[in-house]
Amino acid sequence: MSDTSPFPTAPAAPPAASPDRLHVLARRILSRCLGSVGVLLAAATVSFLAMHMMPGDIVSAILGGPAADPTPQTVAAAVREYGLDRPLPVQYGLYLDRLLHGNLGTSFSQHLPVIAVLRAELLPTLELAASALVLAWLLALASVLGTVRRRSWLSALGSGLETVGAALPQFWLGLLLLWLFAFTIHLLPPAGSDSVAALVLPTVALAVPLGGFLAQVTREAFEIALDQPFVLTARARGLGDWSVRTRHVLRHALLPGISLSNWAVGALIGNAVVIETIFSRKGIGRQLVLGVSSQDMPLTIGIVLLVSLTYVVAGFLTDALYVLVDPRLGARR
Amino acid sequence: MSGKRLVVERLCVGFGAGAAHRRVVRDLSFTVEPGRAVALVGESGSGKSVTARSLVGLAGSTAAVSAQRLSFGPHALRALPEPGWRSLRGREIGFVLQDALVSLDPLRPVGHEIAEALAVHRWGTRSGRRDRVIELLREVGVPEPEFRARQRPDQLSGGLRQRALIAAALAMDPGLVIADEPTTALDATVQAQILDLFGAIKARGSGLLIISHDLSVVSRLADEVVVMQAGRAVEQGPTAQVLGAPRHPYTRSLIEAVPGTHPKGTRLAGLGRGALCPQPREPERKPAPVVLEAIDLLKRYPGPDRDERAAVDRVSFTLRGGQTLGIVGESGSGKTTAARIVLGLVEPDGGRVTLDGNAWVDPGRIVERQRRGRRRAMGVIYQDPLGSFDPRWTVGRILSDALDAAGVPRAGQDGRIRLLLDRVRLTADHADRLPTHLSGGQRQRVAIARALATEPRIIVCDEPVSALDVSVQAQILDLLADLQADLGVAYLFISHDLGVIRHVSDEVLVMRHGRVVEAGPVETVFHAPRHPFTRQLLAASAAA
Amino acid sequence: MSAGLLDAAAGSAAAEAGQAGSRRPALRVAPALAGLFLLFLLLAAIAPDLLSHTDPLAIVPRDAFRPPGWAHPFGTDQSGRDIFARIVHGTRQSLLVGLGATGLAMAAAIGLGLLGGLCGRVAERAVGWLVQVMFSFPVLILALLFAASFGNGIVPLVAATGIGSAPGYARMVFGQVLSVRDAGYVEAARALGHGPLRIVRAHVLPNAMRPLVVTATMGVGHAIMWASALSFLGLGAPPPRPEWGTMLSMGRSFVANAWWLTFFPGLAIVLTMLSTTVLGRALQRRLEGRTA
Amino acid sequence: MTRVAVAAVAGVLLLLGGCHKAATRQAASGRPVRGGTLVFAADREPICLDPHVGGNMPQVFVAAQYLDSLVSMDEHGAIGPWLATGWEVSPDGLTYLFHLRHDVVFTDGTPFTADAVKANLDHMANPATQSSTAGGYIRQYAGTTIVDRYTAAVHLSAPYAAFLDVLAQGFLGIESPAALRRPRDENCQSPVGSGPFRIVRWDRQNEVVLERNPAYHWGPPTARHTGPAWLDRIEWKIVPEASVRFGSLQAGEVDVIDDLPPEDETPARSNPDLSLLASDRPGNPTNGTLNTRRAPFDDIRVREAFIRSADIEGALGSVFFHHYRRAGGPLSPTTPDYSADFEHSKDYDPHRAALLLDQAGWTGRDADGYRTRNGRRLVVHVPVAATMWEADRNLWEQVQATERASGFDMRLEPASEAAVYAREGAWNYDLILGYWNTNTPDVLRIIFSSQFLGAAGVAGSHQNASGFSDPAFDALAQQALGTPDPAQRAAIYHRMQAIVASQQLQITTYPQTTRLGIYRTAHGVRLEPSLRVTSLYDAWVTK
Repeated sequence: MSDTSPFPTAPAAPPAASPDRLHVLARRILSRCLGSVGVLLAAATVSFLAMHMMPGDIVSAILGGPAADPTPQTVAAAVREYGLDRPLPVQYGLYLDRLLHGNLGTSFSQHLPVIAVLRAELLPTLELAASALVLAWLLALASVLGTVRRRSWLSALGSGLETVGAALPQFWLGLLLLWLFAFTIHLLPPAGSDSVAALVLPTVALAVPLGGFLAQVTREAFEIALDQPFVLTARARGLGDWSVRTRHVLRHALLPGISLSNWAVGALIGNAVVIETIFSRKGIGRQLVLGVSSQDMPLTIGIVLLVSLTYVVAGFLTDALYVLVDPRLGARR
Repeated sequence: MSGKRLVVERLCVGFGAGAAHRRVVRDLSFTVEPGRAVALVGESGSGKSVTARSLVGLAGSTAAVSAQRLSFGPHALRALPEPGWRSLRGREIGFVLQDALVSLDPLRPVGHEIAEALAVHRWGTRSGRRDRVIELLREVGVPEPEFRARQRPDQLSGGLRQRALIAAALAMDPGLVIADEPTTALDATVQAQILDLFGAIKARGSGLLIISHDLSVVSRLADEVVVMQAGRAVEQGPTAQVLGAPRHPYTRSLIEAVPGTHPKGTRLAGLGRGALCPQPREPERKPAPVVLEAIDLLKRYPGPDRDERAAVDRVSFTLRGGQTLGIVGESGSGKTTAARIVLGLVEPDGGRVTLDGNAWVDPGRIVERQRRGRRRAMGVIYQDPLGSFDPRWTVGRILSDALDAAGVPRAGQDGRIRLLLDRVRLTADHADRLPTHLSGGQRQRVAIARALATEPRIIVCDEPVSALDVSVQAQILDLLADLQADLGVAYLFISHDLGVIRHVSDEVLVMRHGRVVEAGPVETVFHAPRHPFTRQLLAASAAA
Repeated sequence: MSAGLLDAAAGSAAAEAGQAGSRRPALRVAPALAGLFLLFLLLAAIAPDLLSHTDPLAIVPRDAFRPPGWAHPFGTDQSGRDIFARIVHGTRQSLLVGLGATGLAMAAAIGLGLLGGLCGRVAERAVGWLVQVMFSFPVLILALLFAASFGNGIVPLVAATGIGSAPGYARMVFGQVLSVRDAGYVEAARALGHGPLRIVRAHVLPNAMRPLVVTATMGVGHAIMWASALSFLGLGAPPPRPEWGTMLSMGRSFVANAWWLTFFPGLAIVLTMLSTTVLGRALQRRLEGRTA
Repeated sequence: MTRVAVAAVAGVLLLLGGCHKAATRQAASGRPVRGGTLVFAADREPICLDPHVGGNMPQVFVAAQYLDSLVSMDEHGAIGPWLATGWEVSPDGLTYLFHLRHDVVFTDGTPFTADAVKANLDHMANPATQSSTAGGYIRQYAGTTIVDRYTAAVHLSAPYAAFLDVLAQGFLGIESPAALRRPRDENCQSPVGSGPFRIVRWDRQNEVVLERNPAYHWGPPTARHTGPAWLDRIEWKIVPEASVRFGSLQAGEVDVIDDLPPEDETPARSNPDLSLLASDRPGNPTNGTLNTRRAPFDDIRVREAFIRSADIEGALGSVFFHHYRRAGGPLSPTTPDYSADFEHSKDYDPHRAALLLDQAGWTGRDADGYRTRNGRRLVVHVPVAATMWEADRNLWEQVQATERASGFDMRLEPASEAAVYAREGAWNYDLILGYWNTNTPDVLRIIFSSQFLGAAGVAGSHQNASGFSDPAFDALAQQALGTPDPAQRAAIYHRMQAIVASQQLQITTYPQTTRLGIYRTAHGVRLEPSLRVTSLYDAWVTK
């Protein structure tokens, strides 16, 4: 325990805008970028280590499994190319060096540059994640706006549904949806990566649990905001209940959900792993499972890096959105 | 201004149903004439805020409001449906709450909030409303209204945002303004300005219903006072009459509890003890030894623009044994930081503090480990006692923890705890309670007991009574005075309230922007202030 | 979803839900039901034979794909094994995974949180950064990487799930330690002259842990779900051991013709998640009720 | 290759049944229609579209649509012309002289000549290609001399009677020599052949798109029509989830699915919109191979006990709903020179298993009911890839249960594919699961002769997973390759099957099988006879 508290009761800041505001902003962006580089570095490191800890043999993985029956010369060449005979720290250095030069390498299992694989696979996953995020928010908003502090049974119903929704595992929900909509009533196609109709079921499977979760958080914040004095003031001004909810309270209630959306994007992409598998959809999630199971190191690391990058970008967007909704932060931080 | 009259006859408000029904307002009647001000005065829980909310139909869906008559001008308010209320609110009745930081939507510019009050009632066009917002802000005395309208409440000073809040309430030129504690969170000087503004509103012909726990606010503005206790009006009548010749004992106790008018050594909470001032103390003549000395304290914090601001700027003072040194100043004046330096909780950037003539705080020379053993000589009481208690601990555990620090063996602690509780007028069974289950006054007593546990010679009191109702405040101040008399403990007493400072202090330090602007014996400072800021403070507090 | 889930939900809830007004008294039944279900699970974990006399491993090919009925309340799977018996016997494993992973995650989180909160500015910065970085990994991906590198089996599954969910807890503990560190009662204790060790022991640790109890309760359910997701991807327990996630995964090819193969194991997971969530919330309400 | 009668066992009957069913519907829908797109859903994605590289079944599935072979094989195993109009084999069996068609052009415009033959065989034999299947089949390849533009002489280092058979397989399809000169990975993405379709696009994990080759008029004699393919286009979708694949078929989202899940076979048969086309593939059936190099399976009695403890029939009944036939011998019934004599040599017999285990000294029983010897439990380690087919996993779980009854602690140990490969390379297993599809009994040499014990690479990959090494067996295998007379050769292969069966090296389960589900919109889908691979050359759609 340090003897001086690092967070003293700071004197009140002068309200006027400071001329150094731009400076501060620039510094903030810079530190943010450095942090992002850190995130990517850590992602690379973790996946590098994980891949090296895997029980399989990397050389045989590089050369396409035991069926490849490689000659000793081929093996030696691969060992040299990837520096596999060097000590691990040296390998790590070589690997970082390649990364820094933008070289993600060639996928062992796909016989394609990793970049090309990622380029082809990212879009379907993003499409799925984005549509699920939007749907999740719609569900959450509908539930919160419609049921918070309404009639007690309605409110209980809303919060109950949210709790149940948040407790549904995506893979199970996905299977149930498949069974019901694709196999039993044949309403929607069970698979595919191209059509909009094929996007519906996976989107719902991802969105319902996330929506339930976002709704819980938003509901909490909504209830707190409803008890704030400004709500009373607004109503005393003559505003109706609906207007107060949508114009004032909602904006406050959105904040925790928005700050979680960053994490939600990551979670969606993570969960796409199972959903893409169930629905036989193209995407980086399924590719990741394949990459891990065939110990395709460049591909796996490439995907993990890409996911981290998505997370970082989503972080920037979330922050921007947050400041848009809560301008106090833009001025204060 | 249309002359409309608010009539309230036998208002009752209750919450909950069946056996759980609680009545919080009973048989309350009063009338607010246009151009006149009525004040509802009472301590927390007396039902005054609920009354105010009932008058705009916002007591909440669980509230049961009934009255023999409830009308505003031609409008019958009893059983008014929600759309009726909505057209009334804002247009006919303006409503002002305390603390504009949270009473205005913190995420929106104040201009939008004011404009919304107009838009709700379909006033004018968009650009017309924009002009009206500027005009309103100017009317309530906001400088540079075009610029301020674009700022959010957190970007405005306390006074300005309270003005903006009032501007929003006045937007539709309502015949009645209800103000619930409109000046409570403000510094004295700002408080005076806001009260002037309400005076102006009244003068324009609007009726004014002021809700306050503060008698001084009332005496300044109200034509009529309703004193509430536990949901009932115990006394009501013209202001001069109620304040000048209170008939009900509760009213009297409220008036007596105000510390500013009583010199040190008089009791404030005289009820139940017979006399008002039973034991005026002999002022001590012989100078007591200096127990604490602060020399040239300096503390800087980085401001938002990386420039350092001095929160405490070359502050020096001495505290003598058994005496009280009061530090007074508005928020942000550096008085709390000074106290934390003295407590050895914040390392200063310069200066030093001696305790009983030995170095106590001296950056670079004294480290916390050297202080730790001597800490029992100095106790502390905070404004928010609850925050200073571990939420899991009972009162007994809290006190035993302090006794541990004082080196009292576990075996003897139970008796000491009972003694301490007795000292602060709590009973032994309080030891098993959690602080969350105690009232504000009781909590502060526990805090005092904890401070006393180590038998300190000095107690630093940081705004110890600011969060308390006036009658409770009186009891705590009396308790502190008794303890000083009995134990000879010295207080470093920090407050923004001049009345309190005047009542408790022997010596006074007036601080502003981190500096001491005036120091001296309490009567000298209060009777012959030399610094203009001190005069300004005194004027504001007298005006209020 | 979401380990971040717990951290976020409980974190924000614990932090922000101070004065939320009227709570739903109607849901009081829910915690009771949740508790009952968890007791049932506990019984199933300790003495599965009390609940089901059928051998979960007994293969009866001619009884394959029997729909739910009297003889088999949850039906039978492709090998004629009783699904109810398999779920009951799988409980111990699933609970162990949930508890083990949560315990592991908490241990890691507490270590990090204390290190960052109490060991000076450099440690604070470093831990803050580390937690942020770890948090930026989707749980499932982190767990997937670790599960793959540890190999298959129960211990790797616990380790992977634990490591996957640790960042959420770490973020929470860290924040909590920081806030407790600056709490009034810590300062009061310092002003009394108590030493740093005593303050950590008496105040910082217990108070930082308090919201964690709630989160951990909910976390057990989440860990079970994560572990089943890993099992679902084929990184779970080796057959023929009954395990909910594996059962779900194995049943999925039959979903069109024999829904009960996937429905019931999934239901067990959902009910467990729900129960821990509801119970955690109830616990949270009680804890808050005491402080607020 | 006179095993006509043998080759026409149940698998082909099934095929005919399927054809018959399809035929009735063809009659209803009339004559083939030109144009349209056929959507095909496959269960697995090829690693590389060029079947020379590596060599896994999905590669040859796609290859059959865009590649032609030098020779063709008919349903009875008889070799016929294709890109080669004729051939002569030298008396010592070491040189094959191929006379080529003059009119064939690859879809990139390169003409098909003797150069192409040389380039392709060289490519397959080149270790850099990492061609384990095609390369493995032609280890005897010594080189090609170009006699003239349309005549190539292929030289072998040793007699290889199965040479023409394997040449008929899609794995050894002929690609454009110009395309082959590109880097391996580029050729993987967009290989070029002379077949009825050409590859337009490969969208990984999603689909391979093929379009008709309008110039095509050199179809094999096994085809039902001549000239270009009827279809304009094939969308070859990758749909790994079995339930989703079948669901899509039922909904008519796709026209044909590969690998119809066994559990959906009954619904498929009763659905008037669907028809089934199934045929067993030749080669070594789906199996678990016992590692004879370490305990407990270094003891033949324990091996036999283990094999006889596996109730394969029962498992096939419940997991595969009796739709899949049992394969009890080392060869699938559709393999040339297959002998039915060994079908029941290792049937389920727990009593005999118990006897054998007692003899082998595994007499103890521990608390869990497993057998022990000298205090050690009878454990069988089985590495299982996490990506294993569900039905197979179910099958082995059932085997696990019956093994448990006999006292074997059979442990299915799931791991990533890479980890399984690594264990395989290190001989770190007691039972390894696999199969081998090929159209020649020479497969016995590949999986049981000491020639293929491998240890070439670091991973020590070896096709002979049992570790069985018997000079007499090796000699027989060599002798068979040098025996041009079919009857003599059949006799040798019979002896080889007998040795393998008696040595208790494998639990064989069911023959690998091609099972297509066909929606009513698709017609004329055919299985190419050499490996029973789907051919869409004759297919058309009515939509």
